[in-house]
Amino acid sequence: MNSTLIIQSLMAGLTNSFVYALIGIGIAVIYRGTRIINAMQGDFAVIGGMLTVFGLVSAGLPYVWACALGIAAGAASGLLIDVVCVRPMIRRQADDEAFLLLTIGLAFTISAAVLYIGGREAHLLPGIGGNGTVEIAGAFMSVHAIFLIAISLLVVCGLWLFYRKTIAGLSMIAASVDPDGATSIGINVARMRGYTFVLGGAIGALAGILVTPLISVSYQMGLGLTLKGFAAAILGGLTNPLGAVLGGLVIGLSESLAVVGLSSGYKDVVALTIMLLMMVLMPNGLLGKAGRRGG
Amino acid sequence: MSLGKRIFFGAPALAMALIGASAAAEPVRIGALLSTTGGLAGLGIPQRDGVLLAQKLINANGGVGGEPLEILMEDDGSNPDAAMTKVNTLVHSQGVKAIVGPTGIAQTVAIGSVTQPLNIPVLAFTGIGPAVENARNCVFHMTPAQGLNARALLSYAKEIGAKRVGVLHDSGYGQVIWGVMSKLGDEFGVEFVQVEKFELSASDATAQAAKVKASEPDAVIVLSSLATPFRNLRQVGLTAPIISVHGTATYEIVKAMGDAADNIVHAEFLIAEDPLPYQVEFVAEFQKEYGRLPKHFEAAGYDAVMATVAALKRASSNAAPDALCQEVRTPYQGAFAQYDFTAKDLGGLTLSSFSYSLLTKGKFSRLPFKASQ
Amino acid sequence: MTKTVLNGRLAFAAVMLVGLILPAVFERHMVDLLVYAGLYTIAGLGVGLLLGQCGIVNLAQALFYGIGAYASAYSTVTLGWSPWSGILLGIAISVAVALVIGFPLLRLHGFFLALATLAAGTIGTIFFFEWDWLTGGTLGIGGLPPLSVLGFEFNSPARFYYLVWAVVIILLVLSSNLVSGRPGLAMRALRDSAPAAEVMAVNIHAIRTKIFALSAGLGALAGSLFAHYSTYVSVESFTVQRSIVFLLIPVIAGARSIWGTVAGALFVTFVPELLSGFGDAHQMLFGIMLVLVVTLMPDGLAGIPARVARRFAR
Amino acid sequence: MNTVMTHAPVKSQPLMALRGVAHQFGGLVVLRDVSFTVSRGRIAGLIGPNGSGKTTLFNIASGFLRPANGQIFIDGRDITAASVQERSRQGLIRTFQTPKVFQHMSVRENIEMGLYATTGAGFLASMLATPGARGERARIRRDAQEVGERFGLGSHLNTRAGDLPAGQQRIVELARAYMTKPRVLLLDEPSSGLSSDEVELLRNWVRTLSNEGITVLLVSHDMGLMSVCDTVHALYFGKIIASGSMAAIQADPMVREAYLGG
Repeated sequence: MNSTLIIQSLMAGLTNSFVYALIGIGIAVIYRGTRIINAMQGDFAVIGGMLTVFGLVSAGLPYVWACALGIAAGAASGLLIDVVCVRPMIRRQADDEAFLLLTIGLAFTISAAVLYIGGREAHLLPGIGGNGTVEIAGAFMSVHAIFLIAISLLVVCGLWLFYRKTIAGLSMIAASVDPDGATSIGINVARMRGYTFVLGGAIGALAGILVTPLISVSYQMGLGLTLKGFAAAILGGLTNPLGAVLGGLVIGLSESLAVVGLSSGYKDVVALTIMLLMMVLMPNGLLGKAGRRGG
Repeated sequence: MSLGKRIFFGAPALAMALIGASAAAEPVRIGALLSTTGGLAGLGIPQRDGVLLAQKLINANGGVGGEPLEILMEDDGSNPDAAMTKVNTLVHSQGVKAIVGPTGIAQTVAIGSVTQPLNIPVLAFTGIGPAVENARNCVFHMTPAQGLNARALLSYAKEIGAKRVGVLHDSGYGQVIWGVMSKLGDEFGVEFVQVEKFELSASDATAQAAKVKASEPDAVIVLSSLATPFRNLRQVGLTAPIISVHGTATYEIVKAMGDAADNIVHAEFLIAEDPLPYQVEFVAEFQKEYGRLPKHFEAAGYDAVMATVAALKRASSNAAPDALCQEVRTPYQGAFAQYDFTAKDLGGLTLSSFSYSLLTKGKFSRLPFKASQ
Repeated sequence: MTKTVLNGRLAFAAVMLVGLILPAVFERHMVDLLVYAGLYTIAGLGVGLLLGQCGIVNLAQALFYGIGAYASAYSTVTLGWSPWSGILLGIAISVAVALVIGFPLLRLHGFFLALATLAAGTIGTIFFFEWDWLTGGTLGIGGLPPLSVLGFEFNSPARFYYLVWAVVIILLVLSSNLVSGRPGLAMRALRDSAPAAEVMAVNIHAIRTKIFALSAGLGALAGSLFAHYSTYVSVESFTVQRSIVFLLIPVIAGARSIWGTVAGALFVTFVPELLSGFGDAHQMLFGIMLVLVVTLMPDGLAGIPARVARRFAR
Repeated sequence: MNTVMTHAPVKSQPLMALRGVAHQFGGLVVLRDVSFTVSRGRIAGLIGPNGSGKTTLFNIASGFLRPANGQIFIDGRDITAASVQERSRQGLIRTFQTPKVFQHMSVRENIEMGLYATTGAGFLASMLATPGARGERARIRRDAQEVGERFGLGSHLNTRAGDLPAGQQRIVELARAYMTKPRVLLLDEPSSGLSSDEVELLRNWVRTLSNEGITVLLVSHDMGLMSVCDTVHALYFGKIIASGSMAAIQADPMVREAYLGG
């Protein structure tokens, strides 16, 4: 074991951290806006990645437009799910469990639909800034990974501003924290929930587009992404996008150190055990914010 | 009522027309149990293509002694439980004479407990596995045993003078091969300087790849059926040669490797760009039927049906299963390689069965090297 | 009142009679599927007790199913014990594991508990994979002996059918007793209102932990029976996907219904088989059916009679 | 064990006592040094404007909240650290502001739950339906039937409790609490959402229960209902500012000030 190896592992871990964080951010956004845990957030990523591949390769669109198509597809799926499934269930006041079962069922369905329509192959996208790598202290990091980290941070900043400074952002929070109160001051709660799903879907799709050049996109990768993203979000206190980044870093870095120090087969055991310990011992997340138990 | 999925090409009518049969010919039934969905579908689907091609050609040329060949196609979803259920259906309800498949090792081990007591021949797309299989003399193996795969890879490492070798393997297929390879280092003068495993479901193995790279190996052997490790090895800047087992020598996986695919060496069997004389006919027929080049999994599927039919033709049409099993047990020249089903490993492949290919821009080209015992 | 009771008994007797003759009239493949439906009823019953009576979503049942199967496989094939002791060992280990992980995790609720069980199940699958000295890893363990009672071997689907469904009926009766008895009352009470149940002196954490252990024991029993039926076990059978299938059984059936579990188990074994005729589309169709059930039928299949009755009453 | 009460003559010994109870949320002090006692079989009331600390005090008394300071006694025993279930076994039972009936259970089953603490059939006995478990269950059903009929729920015993109107749900909750044979009954805003007829019925029930020897602590805004109390304590900003009969309290200038000013 040498220092180059540790640096290399940390950089691999750093990249993974932001992948988990991006999924976690989407989960946090949807939980914050609807009090629903979305077990198909990883499948928004699959939709976004697949549609971008379709736009770029099959439809021959320029890269930017293909990405726009992917993000639009994620947003549209979010809206569709809200209108078709969530709305009727809210109307009959379904339990927490029912929403979880719904999103698990949707994850299963979307994965199967992508398999049916798009096939079982894994697809790659060219990286942003090309497929090159940069060398840092003898270790390598792809240029795209640096873009991924930068864009993730931009998303977090954007969300921070959105939720604090814009009417829409504030209304979306109000609608979930106190639906009756929000209604009484003229906020359309159902519409805000729709916006939340659109936002969550778009962030999920963006995550998918950003990870595809690194790990490729295929129909069955959704659930795995969701679980790691959820771990990141939980560590961050579940409603806080910045917290999800912090959570992602803890999960991603401890995983990569587990590979160096332990057998790599137990990588996920380490990540998930951290998540379980956090849930039991620090139920409000690393940042200690409230609003963890709600539902 | 059978709920199973049946694929039955409209060939019997054609076959009857060709041979001018007067009596309604009772089809000869064999089962094909493949993993066409689930984790092994990347292997099962090409095997199915080969199986269907063989069936079509056989029925176009008079079937099995005048009777059409019917293949009952079942998918085990890459799941050994499902394989057990399906094999029971094929054997007990459908009365198939032989089984082509399964795709996976676990499935092969599982169904052997059903077919062996009945002496029903099974032509599996796996190498001989755990000890229990040694006694199963009607389960034949269309692909090399793990020890042979390991030797083929190490032969090439030795050839290029690699002394320090890194290994990156997945937790499924790769782990099984590594189990055998780990004991062969001394025999080939190779030291395994770093061995790393990643989960079958992993979408990223960069950390493991980094660990392998950090050991500064002369060459890296990859044991996997996934594209992920190749991409990751290149991402961490590995420049040493990569030697890979035949599982990743398919156009589909190579495509998923992206830029990383260049300069990977595979120890494999069918280089369709430059086929060996005994492979030319199969490659031509396949290309005519499907409009693309086959790899060895398609060839194995084709060979399994052809070898079964050859045995059926030698046995009488109502031969008992053990007689048919006896007829399969013979040397057979396939498109995959020269088989010898009388061999102790029930497949008879040897180091000289292997060809070595180099990948350049998604195309395989033949390397001059040939391994010998 | 008495007439409906009589009708109910007659219907029950008729179903039993049909059940008795099924293996004689069905082909082997169907009997095989019915055996799996029986095994899934047992495992799904555990998940259903948690979901329907306590409101707990358990996504770790495949872990316990696996513990049962591997305990049976290892103790009979490697250690040479009798199959029945393997089954007991599997149940004992499962219950112990359930108590150890359930004690801390069952303080969580709702989504969080569900995802915690998902994580626990995923960790379990990794251990099944990594501990290949015990589980045989990818290759699995083969050659399990069939179960036998007084020299009578349950070595064909038809024979095993009677065994597994006898076990199912016993377990369903026991579970119905439990649910209509004092503990069942407490479970349903805490599901409806935990604070009010606490006021009635219900120890919420203790009762949730007990039912989790019971569910794990049922999972292990199903796993052991599966191992002896299939005579072969490998890690593929104990993945998170299998846990999701187990969870779907009570969801489809209507989680509160004990006897409905049978309908749920028949659904998850037969419907994919029927849909498999659609080729690659079948998984998608199955998924859409699930989403429709969750979205439109909160009480699952068990809710259909009530719905029909309501429609006619109008 | 506790010697604080021993000086009091047995006959008028308070069944429930709060001593110096104080609480704060973060920096916000919601209760300061609240003490009062309730004698056996008596009805005590708590009134106060919103934010006066009634609900906090009620939650502390019923065990849903631990006080920062002070102690709570039942029959001379310190129960400050006891959990809700332990308090329940001690005979301290509460109801909720929005009635918490077990919605998916029948009215009869709701009432049956009242005997949970004093019955014993466990998992195994219930699964096997042992004679003991069955006998116990039959007794529970009989008792529940009796209590249900007594509370006028006889025709609703097989109805799902969640399907009843709010007023009836209150009665179910009360019947369930009565079934436990409580020593102290804590009623949280029991009249909210009730019609005036129903409030009158409730008032009679509270009186009847008290006559049977049950000690009652009542929190309500409803002055009509509060007139049933033997003693009323007025809370204002976390302090008791007056105690006495309802009439006396209503005449108290400080209370009038608090209500009009608050």
